[in-house]
Amino acid sequence: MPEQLLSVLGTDGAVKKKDRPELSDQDLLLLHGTMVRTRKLDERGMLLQRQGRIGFYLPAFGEEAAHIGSAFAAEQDDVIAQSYRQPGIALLRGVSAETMLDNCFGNAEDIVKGRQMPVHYSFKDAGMISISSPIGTQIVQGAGIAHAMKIKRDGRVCITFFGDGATSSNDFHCGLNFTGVSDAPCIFACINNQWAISVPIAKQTASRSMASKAAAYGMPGYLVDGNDVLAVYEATRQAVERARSGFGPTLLEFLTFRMGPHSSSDDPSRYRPAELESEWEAKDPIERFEAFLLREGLLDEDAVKAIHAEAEAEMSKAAKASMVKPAPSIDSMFDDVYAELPAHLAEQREQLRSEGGDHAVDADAAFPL
Amino acid sequence: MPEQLLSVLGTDGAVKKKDRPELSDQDLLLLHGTMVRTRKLDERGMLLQRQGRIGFYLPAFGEEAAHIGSAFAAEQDDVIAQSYRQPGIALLRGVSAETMLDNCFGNAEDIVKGRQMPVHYSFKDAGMISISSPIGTQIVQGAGIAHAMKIKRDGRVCITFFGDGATSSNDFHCGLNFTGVSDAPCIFACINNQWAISVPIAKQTASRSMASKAAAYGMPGYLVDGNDVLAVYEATRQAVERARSGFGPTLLEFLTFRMGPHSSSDDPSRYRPAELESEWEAKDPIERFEAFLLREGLLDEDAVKAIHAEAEAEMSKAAKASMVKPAPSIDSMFDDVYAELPAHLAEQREQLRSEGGDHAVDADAAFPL
Amino acid sequence: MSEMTLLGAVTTALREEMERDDNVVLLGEDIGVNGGVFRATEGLHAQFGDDRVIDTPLAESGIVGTAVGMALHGLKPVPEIQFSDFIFPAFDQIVSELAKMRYRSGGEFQCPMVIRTPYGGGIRGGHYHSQSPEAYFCHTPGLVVCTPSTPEDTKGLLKSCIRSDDPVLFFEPKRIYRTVKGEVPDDPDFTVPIGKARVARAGSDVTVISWGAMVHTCTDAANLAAEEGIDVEIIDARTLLPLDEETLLESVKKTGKLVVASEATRFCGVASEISAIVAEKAIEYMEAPIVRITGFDTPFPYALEHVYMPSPQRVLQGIKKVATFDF
Amino acid sequence: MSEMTLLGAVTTALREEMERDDNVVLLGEDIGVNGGVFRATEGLHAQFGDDRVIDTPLAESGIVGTAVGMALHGLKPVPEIQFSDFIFPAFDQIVSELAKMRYRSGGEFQCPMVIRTPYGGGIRGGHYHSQSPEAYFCHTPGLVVCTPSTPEDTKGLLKSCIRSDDPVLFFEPKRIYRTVKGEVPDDPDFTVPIGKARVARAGSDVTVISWGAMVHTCTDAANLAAEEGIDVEIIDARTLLPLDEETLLESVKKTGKLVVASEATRFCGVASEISAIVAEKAIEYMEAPIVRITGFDTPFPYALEHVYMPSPQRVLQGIKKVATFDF
Ligand SMILES: Cc1ncc(C[n+]2csc(CCOP(=O)(O)OP(=O)(O)O)c2C)c(N)n1
Ligand SMILES: Cc1ncc(C[n+]2csc(CCOP(=O)(O)OP(=O)(O)O)c2C)c(N)n1
Ligand SMILES: [Mg+2]
Ligand SMILES: [Mg+2]
Repeated sequence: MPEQLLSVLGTDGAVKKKDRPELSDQDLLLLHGTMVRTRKLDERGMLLQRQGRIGFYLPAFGEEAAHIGSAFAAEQDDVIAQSYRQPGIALLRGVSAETMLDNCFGNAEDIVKGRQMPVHYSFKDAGMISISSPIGTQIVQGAGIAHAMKIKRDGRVCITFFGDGATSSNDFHCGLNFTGVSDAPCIFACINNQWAISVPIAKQTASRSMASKAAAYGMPGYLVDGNDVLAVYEATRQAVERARSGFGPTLLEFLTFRMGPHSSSDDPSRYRPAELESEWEAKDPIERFEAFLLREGLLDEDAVKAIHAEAEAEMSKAAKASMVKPAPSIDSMFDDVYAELPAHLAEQREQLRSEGGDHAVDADAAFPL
Repeated sequence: MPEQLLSVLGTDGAVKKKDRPELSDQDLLLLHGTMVRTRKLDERGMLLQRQGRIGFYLPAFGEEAAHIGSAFAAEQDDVIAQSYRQPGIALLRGVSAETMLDNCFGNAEDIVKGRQMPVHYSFKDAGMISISSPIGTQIVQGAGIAHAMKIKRDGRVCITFFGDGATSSNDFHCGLNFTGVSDAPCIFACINNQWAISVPIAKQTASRSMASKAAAYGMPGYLVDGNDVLAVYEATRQAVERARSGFGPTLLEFLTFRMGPHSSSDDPSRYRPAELESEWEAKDPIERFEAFLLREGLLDEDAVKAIHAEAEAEMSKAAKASMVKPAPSIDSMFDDVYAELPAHLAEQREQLRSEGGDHAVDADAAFPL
Repeated sequence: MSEMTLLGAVTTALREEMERDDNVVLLGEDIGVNGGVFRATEGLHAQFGDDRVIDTPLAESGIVGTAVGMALHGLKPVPEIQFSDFIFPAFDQIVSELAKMRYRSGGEFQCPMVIRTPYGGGIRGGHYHSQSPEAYFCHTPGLVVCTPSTPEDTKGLLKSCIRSDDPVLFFEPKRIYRTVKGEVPDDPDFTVPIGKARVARAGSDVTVISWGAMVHTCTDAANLAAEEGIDVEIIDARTLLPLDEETLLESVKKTGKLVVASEATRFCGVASEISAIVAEKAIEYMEAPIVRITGFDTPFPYALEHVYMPSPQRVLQGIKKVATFDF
Repeated sequence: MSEMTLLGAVTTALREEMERDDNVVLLGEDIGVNGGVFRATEGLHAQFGDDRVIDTPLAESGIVGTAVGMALHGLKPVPEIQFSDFIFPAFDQIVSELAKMRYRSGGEFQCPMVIRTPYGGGIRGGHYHSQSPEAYFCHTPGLVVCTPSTPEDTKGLLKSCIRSDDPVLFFEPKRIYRTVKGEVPDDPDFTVPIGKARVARAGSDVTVISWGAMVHTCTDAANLAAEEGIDVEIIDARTLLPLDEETLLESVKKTGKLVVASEATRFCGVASEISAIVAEKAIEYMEAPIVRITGFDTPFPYALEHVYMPSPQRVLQGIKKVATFDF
């Protein structure tokens, strides 16, 4: 029944005993800590952009439970194919904030060598494939990764994350349809934050829910409260278990709300009412989870404050470290187009070298993603 | 309930009174006559191809009820956006067999001026848009036509026809999703003949039916017995009525069977069992409808024979007429690329003229579509 | 005449043509209430309503496919693709359907429409917000491809395109959306003809042909060249397909020297076509190699954008190379 | 050595590489039990089973997107696009994802794969079963584009491509799938290097460069030219991206005359790129215009295919034009 919103955490943080997922105290605190760190990373990213230190940033305010809770249900060697709006997964999987900010600065230590815009990460060691801007492309790639897992029988699963807007993409249709047929171990995780930039879900699809689209592909679909980290975790855990046991794919919809702008270039006041924003601010997934942790006695108010302060300090330190690193070398521009540098690129590199690097054009920084 | 197969005609031709669509005797005979003519046109097309007179043909054996019954529910000024496998719609709408065969011969009287392969018709006067080969493209175009109808408030509807394979296409997803949102008067008619060349529906999608995909787009979907011309007609009539009254789109699935090869290039014995073919031959939609007409006393055996013979003669005559027409002029190759001939094409035409038309290459005829 | 930005010229042209012809409808992502992410459609939703300014689901193939259907049924759609980098999901509808519709139907159907899309680098957009994909469309018979560089041409060309019976890809140089301003005729029937280049600067020593934002880079280069005594003629192609060969050939026959400047990657780009045309039709006039100054044959980089993109200095280098060449 | 058709060489290369490397998997429409509509995968499903020869749903973007994912997870996919005319729904996955994966991930990921697809005219296929879309892919940095013309090169190149770490578009000239036969080395490690052209015929008067089925048309033209006393050198490009400029430039520096012959539409085609390279790097050697003999800039017609396609006579005309040209 896709139409039933699966929920575990009460808005007051109360949880029915039978609903409580089997998570250790340590797990619960790790989840919470990662959510807080993610929030702080995003705040720092937005600040760096406002200060003109980085050209662009894209935060996930309000969506921390949806993506972190979900990714937590996978093993470290399961593969994540995500969009640009799940920064918490990298933090969860052990990537440092400094490494992430190196990407935002596009500096010489950026793993992707300054080639992509901010927040377009690639973390192979953490099992996370390269992020690109075109909406939806990772969905069918996730299907392919899972299909390869099935062929290789390596016991892994793939989770692919995408937005509500992405359900309209060609690659959503292909990814789910192919996987319905192949029965590959793929979990399709739709973070329905109700907006695709300015376009609300009612203009995105007439379907009653995103989860209900699963039937079109012969797979189960579940609508989950995306601001409830425990429900998100538990729904994903079950889907992962099914996939790993050979029972095929699942579509999960995490209903949440994008509490911030689409990106540093966006101004949501142009297209959505302030009241809606306040309504959802009251449902902040971090506060809701904290209410649970306080109620369960896992944390007290001081501990919560300390966790926030520590995360804040972590991000400030990371930003300071990233900020001072040099830009990538000009020569590096020609690497990685091919496995080996072909003659025409060697020639173009030579040409650029001969200019002595003094032919720069001015680029203006602000633009809408 | 998409999973229930809607049916009116018994296999013995019997019809429950309450199920009988409101169709005059004349309508019933027109439907039958068109189905027979379509069968004969296809037989002629295949024969012409086997004789080497045309390069290619693609028949609709077994699918006559599905497309003719459906198109019959539309008004003449409603628009049809179809695939290559609904020849009966043109016959139904008054296009002559000769005009159709002119296309198959690619001769000077071919409406599309010999530019496309056989069976890629364009019949603007009959309200039928140009057919192309890429699978699925007409589905989203049909959505656009219907959207234009809604904006223009011209009271028309659009029916777009496509195969089971086409449900996997990007344009199926876009066409249905956009129309779910726009509520435009579009009927999506899937002719599920159970095969996309050699690929059976089980490898095409894991969905329980094509009709059940409708829910993903917030529209009703119905699974209809595609070999039952009366059920097909009635389901479409209701969908047309809903669309015309402003209640939006419908997905219809007509379950049928491709009794012949995919095309003149195809050999189904490579991929499907002969028993399956005989099983479905027994369900021939024309014979089933004839059983009804005989039972109702609208026709007797002699009349049926006469109708078949007449259709046969019509096609033979049309073929003879088309066969002798000249090829399109060489100059015509440069027309219609743009509204007006641009300089570079004028120059290329000049160049070709200067060759005196003697630079022809040999093309070999047989190839798989 | 009114002074406006290139972006303002887009909005003005759209508004005027929508006022003139009820069949003109806009569709795309975020073009309604939000006015487009660049604000090209600002105010148009308020003026023309839901039926004529349509926010679509997120699918470019759906946008173009729907527009093809609309055009078949008598509307004149002007779809927006938010960034030209995102046009590729619509490639099949453009190449297989839109471009071939009139031809394949023997002239029964046509699909007049203008696909507007911001293109080009210089806004720190990295791989997917910077590309110049015009060549893909120029290799597709049946399409018209336009690339204005001034507010006046933007307004005049966009209006011509909307009035045309052919399908047009209208590439808007987003880098100069707001930085280039100019006087634009107010006459609602002011148009600029499709298929005609513009001599942006007359000169006698070297011909430089370019389009879009690069025209301004070339102007800077020409100014630098003038300081060194080289008199550069700049041709702004404006329409890439069909290309105005006449103006091009006339100029190179005069100067005998040609630099083609383009932001796009070089291999199989429009710059190569222009070079090939001259090498086929006017080689006997050429007194130097035909030099292409283009983007490098790599994906568009983020941090190194400023060295990736052809600068005035790089164009100048090309100008000097041909100006001083000795066979 | 064994004699085989070009199609047989495809099948043989696939079989050998699948035997050699368990990670090689095939996917596409009708490639399983049916053996592909051209029978290129005949027998492979029976030999390698469902896991390695996969019949997919009807969606080219799904085929390529799935293959990208498979490659990311360590397989070596060889997707088939049934006709190259149907590759456009997959254009976004190819251009935005496949081509840029290594670059955009800073070298963390790569997507080695070979997209095989029959291309070209001459089989009475009309608009949608005849096109030569190689230029679209040649304009896309990160891709390798190959176009063999003989059974030997087909086997050797396809094997090199499957062993390569780069993504390859492998265009198979379907017109000569069965009509061209030749001796092919049996050695399972026989390969032909990517990026190297082949001098298909040595000559001293005029250079003709071509690829795919057109190489045979050019050979016919060269024979006709020989009768008129013109000694033609034919270069079979074999790989279009990266192009073997060295072999090309060496030849034109010798002959001073160049004809580029291609089935594809002219504007912004690969023929134009080749012309532009020569006009940039060897114009001082050229003794005649660089002539392109190509398909016309119209959609591919059905009934007039025989006059649309470049014939030996038309190539000959080009050869004679440059051979007799006087500045
Ligand atoms: C193919 C494509 N079209 C358009 C865009 C521009 N764009 C960037 S994000 C976005 C909205 C995405 O919405 P959704 O999928 O809901 O994800 P969210 O941003 O809400 O996380 C759009 C239209 C794009 N990146 N890719
Ligand atoms: C985009 C595209 N890919 C592949 C093909 C080759 N092809 C032609 S018909 C066909 C099968 C179509 O199946 P279906 O949609 O069920 O229609 P049917 O032929 O059964 O009527 C295929 C794969 C094509 N025409 N277009
Ligand atoms: Mg969203
Ligand atoms: Mg079918």
